Amino acid sequence: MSVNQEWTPNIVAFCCNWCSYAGADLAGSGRMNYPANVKIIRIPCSCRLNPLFVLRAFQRGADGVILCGCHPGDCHYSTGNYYARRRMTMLFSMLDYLGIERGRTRVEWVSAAEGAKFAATMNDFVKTITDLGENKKLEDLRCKK
Amino acid sequence: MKKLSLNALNRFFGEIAEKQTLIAPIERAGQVDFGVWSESETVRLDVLKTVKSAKGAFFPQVEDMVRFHMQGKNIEINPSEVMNEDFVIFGVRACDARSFDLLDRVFLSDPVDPFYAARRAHGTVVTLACNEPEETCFCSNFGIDAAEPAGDVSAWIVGEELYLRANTEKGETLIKDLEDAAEDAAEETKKAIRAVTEQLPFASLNLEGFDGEHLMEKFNDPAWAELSRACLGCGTCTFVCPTCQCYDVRDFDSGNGIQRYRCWDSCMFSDFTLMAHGTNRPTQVERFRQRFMHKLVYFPSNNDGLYSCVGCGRCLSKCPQGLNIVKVIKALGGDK
Amino acid sequence: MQDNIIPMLGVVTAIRTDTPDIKTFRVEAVGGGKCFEHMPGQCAMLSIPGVGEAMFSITSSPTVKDYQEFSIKKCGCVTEWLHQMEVDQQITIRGPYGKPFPVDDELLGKDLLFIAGGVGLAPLHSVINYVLDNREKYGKVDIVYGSRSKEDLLDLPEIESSWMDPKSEMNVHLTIDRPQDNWDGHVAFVPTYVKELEFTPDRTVLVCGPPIMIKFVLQALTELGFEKTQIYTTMELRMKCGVGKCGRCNIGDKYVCKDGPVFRFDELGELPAEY
Amino acid sequence: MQEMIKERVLTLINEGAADRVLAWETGEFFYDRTPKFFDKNNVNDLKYDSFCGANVTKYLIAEMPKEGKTIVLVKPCDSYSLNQLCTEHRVNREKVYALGVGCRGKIDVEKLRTMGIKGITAITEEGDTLTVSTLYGEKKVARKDALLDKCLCCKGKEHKGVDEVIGDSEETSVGDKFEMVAKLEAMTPDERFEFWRGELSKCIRCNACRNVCPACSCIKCVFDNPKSGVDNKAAADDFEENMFHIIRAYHVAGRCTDCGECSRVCPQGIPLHLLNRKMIKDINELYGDYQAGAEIGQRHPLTDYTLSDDEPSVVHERGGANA
Repeated sequence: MSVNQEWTPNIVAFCCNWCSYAGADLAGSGRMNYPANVKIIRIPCSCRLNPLFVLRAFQRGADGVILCGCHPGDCHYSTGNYYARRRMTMLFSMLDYLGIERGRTRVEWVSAAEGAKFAATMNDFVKTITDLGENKKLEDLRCKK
Repeated sequence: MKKLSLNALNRFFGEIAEKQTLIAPIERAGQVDFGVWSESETVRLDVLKTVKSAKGAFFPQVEDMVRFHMQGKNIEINPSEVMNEDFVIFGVRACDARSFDLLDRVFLSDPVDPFYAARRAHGTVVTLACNEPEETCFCSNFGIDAAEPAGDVSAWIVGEELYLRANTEKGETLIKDLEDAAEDAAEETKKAIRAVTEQLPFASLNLEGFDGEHLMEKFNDPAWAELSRACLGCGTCTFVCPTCQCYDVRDFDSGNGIQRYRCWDSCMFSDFTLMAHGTNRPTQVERFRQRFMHKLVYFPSNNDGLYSCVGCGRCLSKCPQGLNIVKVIKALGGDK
Repeated sequence: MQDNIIPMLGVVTAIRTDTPDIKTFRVEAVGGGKCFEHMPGQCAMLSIPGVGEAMFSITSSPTVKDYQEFSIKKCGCVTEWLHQMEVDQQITIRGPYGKPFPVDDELLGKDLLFIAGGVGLAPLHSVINYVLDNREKYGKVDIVYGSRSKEDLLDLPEIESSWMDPKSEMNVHLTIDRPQDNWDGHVAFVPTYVKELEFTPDRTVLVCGPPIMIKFVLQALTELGFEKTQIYTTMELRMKCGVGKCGRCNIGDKYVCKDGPVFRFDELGELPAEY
Repeated sequence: MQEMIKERVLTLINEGAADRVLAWETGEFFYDRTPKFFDKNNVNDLKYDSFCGANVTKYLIAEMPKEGKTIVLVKPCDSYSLNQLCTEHRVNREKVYALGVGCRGKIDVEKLRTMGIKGITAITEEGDTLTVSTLYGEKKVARKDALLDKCLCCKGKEHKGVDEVIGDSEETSVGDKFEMVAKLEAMTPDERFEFWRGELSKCIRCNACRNVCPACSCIKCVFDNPKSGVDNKAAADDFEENMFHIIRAYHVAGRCTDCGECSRVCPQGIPLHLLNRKMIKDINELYGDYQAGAEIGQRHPLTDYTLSDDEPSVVHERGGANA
């Protein structure tokens, strides 16, 4: 990903298969706008999100990573998102501790019916990342050559 | 012989750094290691042993070799450039200086390693005598004189003065503008250093039997199993060692081209010899044995009896569990 | 200057499926011709960037002028990738590495006995064809080749049409491990068959196959009166650099990539048995 | 105390209560200690003194398939690791006789070296003072200045879940163990980034931290697995240093007993325990006080949840001044 004058953020959105991915679908079919630089990766459940995935997304040029899953209590597998909640809390805390900008990572609960929330969340997240600027602290220079 | 006041050292460094990269033992985050000098860095010539050895100047931990671009069924090959700028490495100790000779025997033997050769050709080595050897030092066993280090320039700290002697043309060029000094200015210091090295706890290890002729005998010694029992299988000894030179060749897919690079590897790691059908060194006993057999038997057998150890003592102070080459020499050598 | 560790491009111009898990790949330089010259028994590093690099023995004889061939069994990451690629794929190649079989000195004029098991025929294939193309320089030639089943016999069409052709003046003894319907040849493990064939110990032997086969072949040959100095084999260990520097294939004071892969058994006897 | 331990071990072995003992032996210097298994024939070489900083419990994993029972000498801090290993079924408590040994803090020779003391030939302890003899004369050092970092803020001198305790311990903690973590938290993100960049860039990926860690007991580490996409031998980019240490800290989060071995063994002196302690501090603050290894069979906080857990955004919201 070459660096050029008009930098636009790369966003990776990990979406749980059962709620948020359907939510994204709904946003799409409802013609709700959200920026094209959000790349959605579907995962079976929010708790499938291995912290390595988040780091590798940053390595490969992501400027922000967001996890979307079912609302707590609504997990297709009953409790997956409760675990994901604790895990992401710890991961975000660690990133924060290492001095990575807060706001580059986020978790939002988006149900299948919340297309509008999905679009709004993405718009807001893209804005946050645009304000934060390019990810410099967690980049792998080899991927930018 | 030339001389320079230690107070003027930074100015001298500045002059070198104007023309070429200067590598010196500098303190960063509480550790002293060889690193690129700039005015804001703290040089620590009082610290005898950098954590890592000086080998990184010629054989860096990671070195790009080639970058590939794949397009459909086609591949484009772009070899990395070899080092093409001069640099100076300052403050190398006698042991590390010897390690360069040993590395030369590996990398400059046929076929010559282009990356290493280029670094070697562009580097000027300034060595420094060891005023206060440590209890872990045992270089004298390998015929190294801590008071008379090799290199393009040898240097001695005497009081507040640094005395430098050029040994090669490269060295001559580097210090030609310094003030002249008496040839014997460092003699007292050398004597003092030798007096200490003679008294060191490992001043005379018995290396008898470590040669190609006793290869199988040493290899089959039952002592290896017990010696290696506590080994964690980490790479600390290997990575701090000035003579360990095994490397791995790896590919990194960057998303826009594949970077092939080499990096230090350790025979202590379980995947070092791993093949599709398994490994020929399945347990830590064999891996541990390989490292020390290579240093004390295999290498000398191929290199006129030169041991692949320079007695720097880094493994003695850095092994998390107190294993080291001296222990091996004592357990398997002539004093067995 | 960087030739010895920086690879060159090769193109796979033909792929032949020999057995269920062995394919033979023909490699040429871009624009045709061989990538480099080699001698029988030498190896080359083939690589697919991003997947890995591995050492393979060159199967074709140096007397083949236009290309090099590699018979490769599917067993790991790199080989799996090679097996699924298609013709015209570019790969990277560097070599040749290692010491060849002494075809132009010690083996000259000798009566030869080749013993191979499974994909172990690959490195010997090169020597056998070299001998065939310089037939007058060598004495009697016997080839004992065995595999698990008929389907697993490598290069069977070539063996039948070329090596078994009376004009070649070579005796080929094929065997498979277990009886099967469409096989009327010999059934036995290779070491047993070698013993049954009662070779006289005036031969020079070249053997390659799985370690367990080599071990028992060696026993059989010793029983027949052969000396270790008459037997050559070729070895394989994990390799990365190919030039005796990276340390991976080091056994005793030898580096398999540089001092091998061809060893005489008396040389091997002086090395630790770490292979 | 060493003699009492040897005597007790010998009695236990002679009574048939155990077959071997896992302890320390002296190495090439008076100060270096190597973990070692002894039987009744060589138990006389067993060493226990102020230099036995190493935590030996991880060696028990490899002992498990063997016949018989192993006595393991555990300092108070090591006892937590043993319990945690048992909780994770890596060690079978039935096959272990945990012999608690008293501890008054362990001496870190590297620390003496960084004070500029060279050529150490002997150390004598008298109360709170160490007399260090060197090739270049004698030096006096306050004992607490020469202790391992892990001893300066330890979990207390109570052995948890051991079979018996020999010898007395002495409190060595001088401060709050979260002090440094809190100091880092109070920095701005850029200052923190600078701090960690400086520390982590020293990493040479020797894997000593991982291989010594009693919580890192995976048979194959993700960083050794070529199929994980993150395996490597050396950090080819700053990113990889970050990734390795973040993931390692994360993988042991909730299971790390804060034994401090990672920092003790790091040849580059990276304060790795500060990463683990941050996780511990967070767990305590967000999910209630938890000490891994305090007893066998605990459920660790990252394999647990409550319906009312905080949202992940909590870590961005608290301490807002530094956002």
